[in-house]
Amino acid sequence: MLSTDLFTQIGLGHYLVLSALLFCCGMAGVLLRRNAIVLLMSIELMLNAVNVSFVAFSRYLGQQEGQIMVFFVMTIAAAEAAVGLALAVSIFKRFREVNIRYFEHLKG
Amino acid sequence: MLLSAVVFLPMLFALIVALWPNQRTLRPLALGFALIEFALSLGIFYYFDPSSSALQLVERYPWIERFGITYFFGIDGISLWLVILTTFLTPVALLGAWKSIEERVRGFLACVFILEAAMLGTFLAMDAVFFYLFWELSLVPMYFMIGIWGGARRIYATVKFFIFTMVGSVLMLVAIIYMMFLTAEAFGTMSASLLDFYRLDIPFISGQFLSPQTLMFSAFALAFAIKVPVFPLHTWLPDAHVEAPTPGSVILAGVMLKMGTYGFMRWVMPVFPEATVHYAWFFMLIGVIGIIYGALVAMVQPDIKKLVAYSSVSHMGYILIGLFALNEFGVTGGLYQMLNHGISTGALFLLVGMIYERTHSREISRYGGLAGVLPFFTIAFFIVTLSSIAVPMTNGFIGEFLILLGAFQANSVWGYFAVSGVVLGAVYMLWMFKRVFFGPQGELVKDEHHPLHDLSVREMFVLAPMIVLVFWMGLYPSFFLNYSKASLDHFVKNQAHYELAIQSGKEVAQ
Amino acid sequence: MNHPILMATLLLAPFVGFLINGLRYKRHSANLAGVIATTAVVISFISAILLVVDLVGLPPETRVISVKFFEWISVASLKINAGFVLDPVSAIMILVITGVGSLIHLFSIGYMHHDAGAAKYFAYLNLFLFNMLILVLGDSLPVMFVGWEGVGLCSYLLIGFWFTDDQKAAAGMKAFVTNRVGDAAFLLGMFILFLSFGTLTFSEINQLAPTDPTLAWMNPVTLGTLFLFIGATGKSAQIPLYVWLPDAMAGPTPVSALIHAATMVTAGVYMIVRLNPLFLAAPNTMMIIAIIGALTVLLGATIGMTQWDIKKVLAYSTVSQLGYMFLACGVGAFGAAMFHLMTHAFFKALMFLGSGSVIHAMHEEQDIRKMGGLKKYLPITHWTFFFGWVAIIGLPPFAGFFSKDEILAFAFFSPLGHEALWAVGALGATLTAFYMTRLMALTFWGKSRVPKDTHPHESPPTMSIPLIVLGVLSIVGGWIGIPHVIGAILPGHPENFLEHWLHHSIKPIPGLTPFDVTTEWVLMGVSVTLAICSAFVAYHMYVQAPQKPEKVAKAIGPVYKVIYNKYFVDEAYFAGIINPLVKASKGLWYYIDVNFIDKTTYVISDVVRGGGSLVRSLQNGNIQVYAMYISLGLVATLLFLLVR
Amino acid sequence: MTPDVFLFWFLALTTVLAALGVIISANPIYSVLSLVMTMVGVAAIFVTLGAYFLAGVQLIVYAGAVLVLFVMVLMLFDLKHEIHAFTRGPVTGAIKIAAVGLLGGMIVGAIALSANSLMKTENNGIQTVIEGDSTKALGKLLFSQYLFGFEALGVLLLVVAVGAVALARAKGGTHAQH
Repeated sequence: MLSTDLFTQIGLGHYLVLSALLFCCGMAGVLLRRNAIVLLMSIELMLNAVNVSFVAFSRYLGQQEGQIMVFFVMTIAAAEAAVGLALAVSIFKRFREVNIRYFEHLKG
Repeated sequence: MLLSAVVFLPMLFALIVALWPNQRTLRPLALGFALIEFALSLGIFYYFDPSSSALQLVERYPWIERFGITYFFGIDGISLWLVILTTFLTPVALLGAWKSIEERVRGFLACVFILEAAMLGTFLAMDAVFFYLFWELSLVPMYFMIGIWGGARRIYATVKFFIFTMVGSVLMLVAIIYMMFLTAEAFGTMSASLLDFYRLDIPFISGQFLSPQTLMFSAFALAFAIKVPVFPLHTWLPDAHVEAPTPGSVILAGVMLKMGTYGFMRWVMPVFPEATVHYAWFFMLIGVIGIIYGALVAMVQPDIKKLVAYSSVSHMGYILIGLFALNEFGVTGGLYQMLNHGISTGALFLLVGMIYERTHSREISRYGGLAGVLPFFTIAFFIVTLSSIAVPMTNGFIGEFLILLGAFQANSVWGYFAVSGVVLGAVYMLWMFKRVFFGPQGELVKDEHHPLHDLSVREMFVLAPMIVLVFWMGLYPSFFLNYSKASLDHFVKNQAHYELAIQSGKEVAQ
Repeated sequence: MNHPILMATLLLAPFVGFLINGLRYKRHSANLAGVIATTAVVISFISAILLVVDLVGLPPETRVISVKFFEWISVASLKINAGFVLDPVSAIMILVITGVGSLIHLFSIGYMHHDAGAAKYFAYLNLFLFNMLILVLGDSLPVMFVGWEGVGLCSYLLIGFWFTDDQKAAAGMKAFVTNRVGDAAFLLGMFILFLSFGTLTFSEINQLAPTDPTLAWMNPVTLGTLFLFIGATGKSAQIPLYVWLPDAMAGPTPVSALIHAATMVTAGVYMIVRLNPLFLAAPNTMMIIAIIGALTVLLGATIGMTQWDIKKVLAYSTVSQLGYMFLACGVGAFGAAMFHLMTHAFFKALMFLGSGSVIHAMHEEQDIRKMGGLKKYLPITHWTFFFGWVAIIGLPPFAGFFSKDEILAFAFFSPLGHEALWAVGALGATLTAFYMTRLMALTFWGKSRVPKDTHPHESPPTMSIPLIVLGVLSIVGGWIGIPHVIGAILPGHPENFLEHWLHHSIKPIPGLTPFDVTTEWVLMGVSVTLAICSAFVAYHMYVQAPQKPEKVAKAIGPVYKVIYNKYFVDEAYFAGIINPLVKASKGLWYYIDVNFIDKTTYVISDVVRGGGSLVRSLQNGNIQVYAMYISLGLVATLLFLLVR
Repeated sequence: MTPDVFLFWFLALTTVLAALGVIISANPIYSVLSLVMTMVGVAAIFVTLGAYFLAGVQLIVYAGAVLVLFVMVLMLFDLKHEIHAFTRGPVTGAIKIAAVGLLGGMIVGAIALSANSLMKTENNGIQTVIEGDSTKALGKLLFSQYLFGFEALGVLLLVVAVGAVALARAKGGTHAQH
């Protein structure tokens, strides 16, 4: 039942759906791409999707903690990107390619 | 405290032996320890009251109270002689295999002692979980004994041995846990005590396999049947025996197989009386098949040790039909045959080990004419052979006679079939004896570069007690049976509602 | 001296001898070993005489000495004592065993003096006597069974005495295994009797034995006696388990004399006599015993006519004579069976020892085709053997005549007997006379066929003395059982002493009427005439016209071939039982154990391993695939939450 | 249609399309550029939700720092258009896409189903929303109640910086080819 309400009244649900779509895009990237760097980007995408829902909840539930959490997530995401890229660099040095499959060789 | 000491002293010995720094004094030390243990176990006789069928020298302490698991040792006429057999065979096996183990002696001796402790615990524990602990513990040292000190195909043999026995035990564990829940239902508190299991009245529906009693009976029976081993589940035995080092074979055949038959006597037949009676025919059947099949297959074995192993299958078949005859003759004979088999097959494995040390071959066709070269060895082997084929005046006869009589009384059909084992037993043993000891000298015997030496003093010391026992048990069985008589009487007469009292006065706790 | 001590001496003297000789088996002094062993048996013999004298002193109704040493097996209602009982029946046996045993031991000193294993030999021989005495004196079936198996064991050891010869070792094994078949039946018989009577003691079984015969087959009495009889066929070499006895001749000859002629093989007869009230209650079993006995008489006699080995001839003769004893038992003439047992022990032991002497003289040659004319080289052996011959062919007044005649008379007159049984017996006697005369003729008479390099010599006195003693016994041994018809015409009217002696031990045959005197004379005359005629024919054929036997053999070609090859029974056993069994066992091992059970377990383990590798392939190290599992897990979780 | 509503739809569409661009474009450089687009979009959405500070941080940290890092690495590698951008295996690929699709569908479905209860909380919540600049309050909260987490993050970042440098300097890890 598509009422006009759905288009005119923007509520929490809309933001959550948006977040879910972004998350799924990110996940599809993680599952399907071979390039490790694109993979890392997809992870960033997923984290951002979560951030959107955090902020939306924070806004609609009136709690600052959601935003704090987003803050933390961002930091972690940055750190993760740094480490992931460092790994990608070392993989690239060795194989001249950054296919995700080479991460198997990280094992001792 | 005596029973705890008997069970746990070997563990201490194992520890000492494992840490003992001096390689040269290791074997005498171990032998001394084993003899101390034997002497200690003889101390049981001092406290044991042969006229009572109750559980004696009881030690019972709560262990895991929430599940009613207790530290519970006790002894009665059924387990008494098996305990003595265990402590007797251990020094014999150690002395008999003085030289056969050359590498990692320390570890081997420690294994032997742990195994001894586990077997004693199995015979003495009266709490299901406690029993299961020892039951499984006994697998581990045997696994190492075959796997490390065994022959060429030892890995195959160990894995086969381990998997066969484990499969059975796991089902038994499930059944034990179920029984514990049943006790909780019946008595309000959960208990793993065997005495409470005896008191349980487990519903039995005749002819329906899925009734609780039948299911649990099958689970227990399977575990014990694999250990015995009975006919279709026996194939681990020849491999394990052939690959095991001599002391391993002696203990495996002498004591470990008895754990299966003892389990039937202690944990199956009194706990599940209706199912036992209802399915006795099945066990008689596989017992009889085992007797005949084991004998026939033993007859055509080219390897002496394998022959003896299959003869074990045949002999254990006797024990099984004795027990499931469910009358005094059969049960008494079954218990007696357990001891006989321990002595005679243990001695046979020792003798085979001795000749193997000399020639490094067990192939029957390469022997021949040994009697002219090794007269003492021949005499010893012959006496043990006689015991194995149950010639009167040796121990084997008493057991076989009682078992066959019991089986015949239970149902004459089994008697008629089982008696054929008497003939087949003579056939395979004597045929082997003829091929190894008689006839012209075989290639191994006349090999001039390696002249064979007759029994050394040490070997005579090992065999002498076995041979004395062969005749003692054959000529004066009353000495042995008197200690078990009360328990066996009680066992047979109250088969339907078996309960074990605890001998008062000597109780330690609770 | 009191009875337990005497009894213990009787039993244990040979055992002590066994221990002494057994422990010094490495010494090569044959003479000392022989002296020790012989002394042991003589001590036993003296104790036996003392005991029997005491027994005679007792009133006839309670003529039993029983001694109980200790309780052997006692489980529930089964109580077996190590108890021994001496009664008139066992008295005859122990005298025969220890008496003949002493003589044979003495003979062995000479016979075995050059053998390196003499000490071992005497040890075994003593052990045999020990077991034989247990068999005879045991007061219950299980105690008898101890001796029963024990003598089989010693027989095994002694047949395979020269074990380096594969064939001799095989003969020993054959004897033991064949005996074991009988023993298994013996065990079954014991079980049946125990379960129906609740006891295994002879005296109690005999008391409890039903007085009216039962004609049912599945009746415990019939079945029990039948199984015991099968046990007896094993030990006493009857059809179908007789095959081991001829092969048993592989042992030293005195062993054949002691074990395979005089004592052990008669154990079956003795056992049946022991339990005669029980057997009388089972007419069906009796019928079978009589028929088997009669058939064995014929079988042994016919094969005996064709053999060339001196010991084989005697062995088949033993089979045949044992058949007579069973025929006697079968018709209820237990006294006659015991009588023939005793006289047979004398003359057959004599003949075996004589053949031993011959073999000794001929340097281990046993083929009678290479003998002949030995009369002049071995006078003592010849004359003693001669008396054995007249005894066995049943010429009056020698031992065999009385016992065989009594058996034949009972076969004819007993209500359990039949004219046909008498006819078979008489035919057997005729054949016996033939083959025995043939043996005499080929060995001692006629022209010498001895190879040039062999110089036969008479045996030393240790060997000839036993021969002479046994020769005398073969002459006079029968006089203790003179039948009434003959006794009536003899001066002083001698009684049938044996019948009198056994009177209280043996139950009379129900419905037996006194023998018709005329008929009895006629029967006796017929059998004796037949035997004499047949002996003359044999004498003619083998001494006067040596080319005739071959012609006869050719004339009856196929029949002769079958008989010469012992009716192919051994071959049939091998083809019909032993080879298929071995083949089947190999099949069982290969197909069931190795290929079926093990393969089945492999299949189970393969399934488990296959499952494992399937699961392992899911975990292949590809992170993205793991991520996929995570997402699938999420999907599943959500699906669960939503659908719920 | 109010400007707010229009803004939401515009931003949502842009963001989702940009996100799709990230995962679909075969050239990693385009992916990064799409990701920048997405980040900016998310930042704008933060603005519409009143989280101005976070929007700023998003722009600075993501679009400014992290994505620059990505671009630099990609430039370093000199990656061109990829021939095999996606993993092989049609079956697993199908399963993966199906899984993602199902997941997305179900999340959306779940949200739709629970829309009523969400609305309620929304209505309740609206009253308590602190309109206007919440940056000050956020700062207070961060430096009082969540101080420990904040400091821990700092330490984490330090460790990551050191670790990343160490990793990048390492010569091909344990599987060195010489």
